[in-house]
Amino acid sequence: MQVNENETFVPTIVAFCCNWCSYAGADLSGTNRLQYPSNIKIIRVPCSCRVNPMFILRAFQRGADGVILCGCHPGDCHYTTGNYYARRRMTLLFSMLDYLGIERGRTRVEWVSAAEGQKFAETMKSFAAEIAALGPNRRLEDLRCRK
Amino acid sequence: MKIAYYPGCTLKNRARELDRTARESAALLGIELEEIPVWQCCGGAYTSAKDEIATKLSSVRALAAGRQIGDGRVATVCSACYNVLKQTNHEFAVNPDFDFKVNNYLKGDPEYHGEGEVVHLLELLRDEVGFEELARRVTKPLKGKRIAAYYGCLLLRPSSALAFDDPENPKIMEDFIRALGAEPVLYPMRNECCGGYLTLSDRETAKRRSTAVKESAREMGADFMITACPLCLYNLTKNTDDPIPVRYFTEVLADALGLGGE
Amino acid sequence: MQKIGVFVCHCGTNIAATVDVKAVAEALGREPSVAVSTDYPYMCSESGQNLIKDAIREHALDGVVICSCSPRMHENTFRKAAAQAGLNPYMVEIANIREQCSWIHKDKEEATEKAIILGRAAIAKVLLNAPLTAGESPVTKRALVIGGGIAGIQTALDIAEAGFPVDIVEKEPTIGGKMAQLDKTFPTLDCAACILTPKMVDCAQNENIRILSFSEVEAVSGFVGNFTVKIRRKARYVDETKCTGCGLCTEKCPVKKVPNEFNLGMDQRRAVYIPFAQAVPKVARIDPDWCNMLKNGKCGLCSKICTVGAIDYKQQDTILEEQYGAIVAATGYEPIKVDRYDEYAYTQSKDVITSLEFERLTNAAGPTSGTLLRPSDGRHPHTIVFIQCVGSRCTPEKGKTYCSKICCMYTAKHAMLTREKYPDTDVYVFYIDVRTPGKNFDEFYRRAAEEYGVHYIKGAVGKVAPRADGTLDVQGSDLLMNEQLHIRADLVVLAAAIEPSKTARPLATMLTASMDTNDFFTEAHPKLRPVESPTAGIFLSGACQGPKDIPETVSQASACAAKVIGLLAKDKLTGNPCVAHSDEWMCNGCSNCASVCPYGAITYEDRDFRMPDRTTKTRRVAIVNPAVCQGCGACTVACPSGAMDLYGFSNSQIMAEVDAICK
Amino acid sequence: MQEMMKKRAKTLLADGTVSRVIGWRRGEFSYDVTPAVFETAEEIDRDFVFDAFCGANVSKYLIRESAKEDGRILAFLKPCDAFSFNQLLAEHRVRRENVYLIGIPCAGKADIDRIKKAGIDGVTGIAEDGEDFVVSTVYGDERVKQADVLAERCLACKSKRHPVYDELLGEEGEDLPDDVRFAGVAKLEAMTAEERFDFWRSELSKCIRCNACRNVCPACTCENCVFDNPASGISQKAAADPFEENMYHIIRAFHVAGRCTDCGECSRVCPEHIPLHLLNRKFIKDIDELYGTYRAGEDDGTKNPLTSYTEGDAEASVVRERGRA
Amino acid sequence: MNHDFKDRIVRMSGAAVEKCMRCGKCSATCPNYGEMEYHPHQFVYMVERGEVERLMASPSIYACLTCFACVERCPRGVEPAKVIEAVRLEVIRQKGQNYLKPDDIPATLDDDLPQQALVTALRKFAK
Repeated sequence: MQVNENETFVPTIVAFCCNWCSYAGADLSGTNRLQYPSNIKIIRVPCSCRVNPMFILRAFQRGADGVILCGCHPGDCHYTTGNYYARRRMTLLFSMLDYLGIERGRTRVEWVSAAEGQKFAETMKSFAAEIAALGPNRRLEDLRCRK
Repeated sequence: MKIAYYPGCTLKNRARELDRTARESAALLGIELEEIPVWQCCGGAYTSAKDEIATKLSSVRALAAGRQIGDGRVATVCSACYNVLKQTNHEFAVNPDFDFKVNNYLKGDPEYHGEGEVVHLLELLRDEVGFEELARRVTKPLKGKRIAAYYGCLLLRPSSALAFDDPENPKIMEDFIRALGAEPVLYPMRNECCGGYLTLSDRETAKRRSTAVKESAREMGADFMITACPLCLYNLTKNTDDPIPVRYFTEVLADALGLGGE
Repeated sequence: MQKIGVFVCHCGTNIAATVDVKAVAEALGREPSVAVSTDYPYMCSESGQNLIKDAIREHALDGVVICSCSPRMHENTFRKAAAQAGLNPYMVEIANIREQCSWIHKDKEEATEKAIILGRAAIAKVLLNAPLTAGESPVTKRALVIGGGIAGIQTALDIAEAGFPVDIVEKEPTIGGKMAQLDKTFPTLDCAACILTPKMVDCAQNENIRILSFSEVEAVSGFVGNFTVKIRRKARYVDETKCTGCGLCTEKCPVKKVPNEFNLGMDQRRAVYIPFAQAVPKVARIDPDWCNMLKNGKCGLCSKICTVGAIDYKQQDTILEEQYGAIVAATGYEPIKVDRYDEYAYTQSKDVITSLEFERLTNAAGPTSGTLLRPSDGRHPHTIVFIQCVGSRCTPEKGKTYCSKICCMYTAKHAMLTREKYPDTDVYVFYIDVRTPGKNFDEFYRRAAEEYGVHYIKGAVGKVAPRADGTLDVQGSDLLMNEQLHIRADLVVLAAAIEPSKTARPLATMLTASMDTNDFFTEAHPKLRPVESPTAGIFLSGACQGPKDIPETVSQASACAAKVIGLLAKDKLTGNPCVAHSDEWMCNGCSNCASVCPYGAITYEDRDFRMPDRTTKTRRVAIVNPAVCQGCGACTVACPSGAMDLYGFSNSQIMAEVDAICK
Repeated sequence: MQEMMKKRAKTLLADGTVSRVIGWRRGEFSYDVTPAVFETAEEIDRDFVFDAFCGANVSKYLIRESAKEDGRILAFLKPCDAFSFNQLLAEHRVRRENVYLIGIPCAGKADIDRIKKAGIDGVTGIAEDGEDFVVSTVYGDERVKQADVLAERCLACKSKRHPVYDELLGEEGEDLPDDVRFAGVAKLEAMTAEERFDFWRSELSKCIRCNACRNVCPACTCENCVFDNPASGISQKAAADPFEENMYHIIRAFHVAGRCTDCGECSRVCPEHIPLHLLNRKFIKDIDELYGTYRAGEDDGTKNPLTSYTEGDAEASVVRERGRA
Repeated sequence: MNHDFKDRIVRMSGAAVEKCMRCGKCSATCPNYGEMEYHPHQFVYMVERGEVERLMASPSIYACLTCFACVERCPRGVEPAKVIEAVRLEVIRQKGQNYLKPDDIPATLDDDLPQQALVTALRKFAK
């Protein structure tokens, strides 16, 4: 995400949403016309456990400023156990990123059910705000991919 | 076998009989109760409060000292000592914070981390001697005697820490009684409190409690009762009007083994 | 160079009002490999769909991107349309520019920009889409019901009625389960036998139902529509095909002192016996633990008197192997052992009994022929105390953490019936809460209290003390009076918690069906798929899924049957083609993928590989069964080499979306 | 020890128990010792070495060797090699029946760079002598404290025990406390994000993508690495900027997380001396803290933490909270 | 209601008052129920509600025999006896609040009273 001093910084944010809960939750916040920033783009995956750490790193590499993963609440996974694995994987990955000195705020996992349109919008707002406050992600972005 | 022995304050004076008969019968059965050289009173009651550390140190020291003798286990006869020592030892297993604080207090003394084990003489009789063997060693069987075992609270509860026997339907004393050739009397109040230390502050209440216990035993037709606890013995004898005799299990044991004269 | 078509929907003004659809179509039209890009008021309308179809044909499109509402809305609509135009339906991608764009943004410029990016992402993805065809597998049109209680019976009957063959496997010598042991049933108080035994007979007579009693499931393999099951038919030493159930042997058998499990050991049966009068199949069984002939070869009386020569002391277990399309778990429940709550003195007094024992004591076919008598002295009890929640609602250390659900109601029933038959009896019920959700349930409970004068006491019992005079001193608390009371009772009845049958856990392992910490089967979705296991082809009936009363069990059993019928009615199963697949050249056979697969869809094979140097190398590689895989993708991340990938959501596709968004 | 091993190896060759032996052979210098396969007693007499320079983990070679059809191969495993071997076994990467394992004790291996730093040059050999190493050089023998020249991974050794073997030479050792082992990680954790970032940037930007770490790692045993997999979407050639390396090393560490036995080979072979083990150990430390102690290659029934879970697992936010605390 | 007290009691006793499901089994169990103004289940409930002072003022805290029957039988693992003990300690730890003072003792003594009784009572009723 390009920043010139004169214009305010608008972060690029990727949200991975599981098809059964969170993506539906996102749809619901749409149906209820609940606003959240347009710089959040949702990628639909079957389950939070489909999200490979590679995807998250790739997003940062390509210039994302924040990545959030949303899935069914633990215990409610459409595939019964997917989000449990996702939770462990992401916890360890995030911890590693933190260990490498990448700001903690740039990654997040949230459980959003198909009924929680409100929560989805709120989550997205707060996440976007947090990333905006952190400023552009220079630490992980891949300089080659600058346009 | 030799095993560390923690007599406790009461057995050193008011309950000398309990102490003597315990040592003698144990010795006869091949268990040498070697008294821990230096020990202080266990306090008689275990304070369950998490921030009570100092009150448990005497028990910890005793347990630590016990490591030097025999296989490191500490044997007791008095229910109260058993209860306090074992609960203290259990706290190490479930509460690291306790372990940490205790060893801070212990600075100077050797560290202790709950590696010891507390056993009651009854357990030794059951597991080391074996009740069958005990039965064989009995020279004066208590034929036809109907004996009511009184457990009280201290031997059984909290079972999570003591794991002495089924807290609601214990058997060890009844098996012990059978081994001595007598007939155990089951009565509902055998695991209910005798009034305990309340006897000091509120003698009347304690009396009601111990009376209830004895009536229950009487109702089920007990000739006499046995206990392992000096305080229970006191309450059941000195603080009731009920005449049924109450004796220490070790006295009965000594008799059955032909010790303690005629 | 692939040719992609882009179709931007206005959705009336729903999208068009905040997204400049023309601009979007235009911008996306400039994307490489986009052959046609256009917009239309309602893409989902027939004319809209025709527009897409025509474009596909006209431009010979390889892929289609539709910028419209959520794929959860119309993905299938557009896939069908594409298919009709001869394009593989899985070459369609949806960019969600309504729910996730136009509806949540006000600024048109902003929304338009986002819509374009979402479109780009969809294009990037569709370019990597592969045409998919849903795999098909045949369906064996036979169902297996494991457990012959009321749940299994009902499920089996419904499936059979629909015309499909069903096997019931029951580990006991007869079907009927717990309900057969009950006396009356709440809230209507009709007798259990009267309503159950006809159903049992129906099972026996229905030509579509085969009852495999005294049998157990030994092994299960295969997958939805194609299970192979090994069933052990345990030796009953009586030839089922010959025995007429005349019962002569059971009268003559000299071994009379066998505890009768049907009456929970409260009376005796013979070594050769028929569990109860209405048993189905009505066939005797010889108990090898007691039969003198089987133990030491002395006796043989029953074989002498059996007129049809059904007795067979040499009988051995046999293994039956069968094919099934669907499997129903209906393993039911057991009451817990109450020994560990001995403050209630269950092990100390014969007059402290469980509710199920009480059922037998009041049952005409029970040990007392239905007159309520104390087990200890056979006298009439005049004061009865019922204790609720024994072992239910505890911490895990102390017992079951759940509410057993049926106790409140059957206790009300017991109390009511007692008062009705023996008005001179005082009945007390110690309760923590009285839980009576269910049709006519609370009314029923109120009747017990109001019309039958049952004393309900809010509080628990702390101790039951057997007294010398044979009475029981019940020490309890009355929380509303805030006092501790003692009741001299003649009989104490414990409402023991119920737990899943011990046979359920090993069965679940065989079925790869998941279970909760209490060993109840877990359902595919707690609200929306309550009678299916997450494992395709495995269905749940009755209390094996959670505590249930009879009405609930029966309705769930029928619901379960409906699901089974729905499956068996199909000739072929078309799977979801978006499943995992393993590149065997990349795979290491390390088993990480299998260990995260919730469906056991991944197996391993040794494969020979021709190496460049002309040698062959044998390697263990993962094989995904597309019929079993549900496409969650857990395995794809567990796989270090990236050999495991997911059709429809492949690594490269998602990466492409990421790139398009982050550009 | 070396002689005992040779003797045993030759007997087992002679009686046909094994057809090959994998051990170590000297390279150009006494200290560049590499794993090698010996087929005859002669070869063994001539080339088989075992000394403080034999740090290389032979377990990975057994994937290829145990797949061969010509009889069993004898392998001498140090404790850390044994853990790696066990992990490979769990992942069906080695054929147990084709390997005969002899567990050998390990007092720790010498790090030639530290020896050189200690001012010792022209090294021609090394021998253990109590607390010391006697390093023979062209200028004569030098005596150094082992502690001063041991490899980092050996100073932080996790266990002297062999979780798997057919027979043991010498004394079986036991597990060692973890505190030393995680000190390095803890030190980094204690730094500020800025400091950590600078540390890793400077370290990882040294990476030349020679793939030595990947090739030596006994957990990195993929037939084809994901980075060479065109379908993975991240297959890469040599990188043009630092992030590729971050990506590569993070993913590599993640892929071996829960499988890494912490043998430290990655750091040993890195020509740029990047402390790669600090990445793996971070994962091990986190796993131990969050999901209970787990030792890859232990084979005590505990499940790989990344292919198992509990319902009560910590949420990912724990990372941030932990940071705040 | 006073939360410092409540928190302190909960911390001190380590008992999980919030786990109580109000079954009253503790009070059904208590052998000394009759001698109490507030009964075990009330102790738990009042501490949960933060009504600790009222308990501290009540003689009931000296009526508990610490026989642990309630702890043993509570289906929710609440441990009422430990709650009561904590409240009692809260009181006697305050200055001059020893319930049993060494001077009171001689009166109660008789030749057979075991030392055990003294030390226990002192430990329970005095700091």
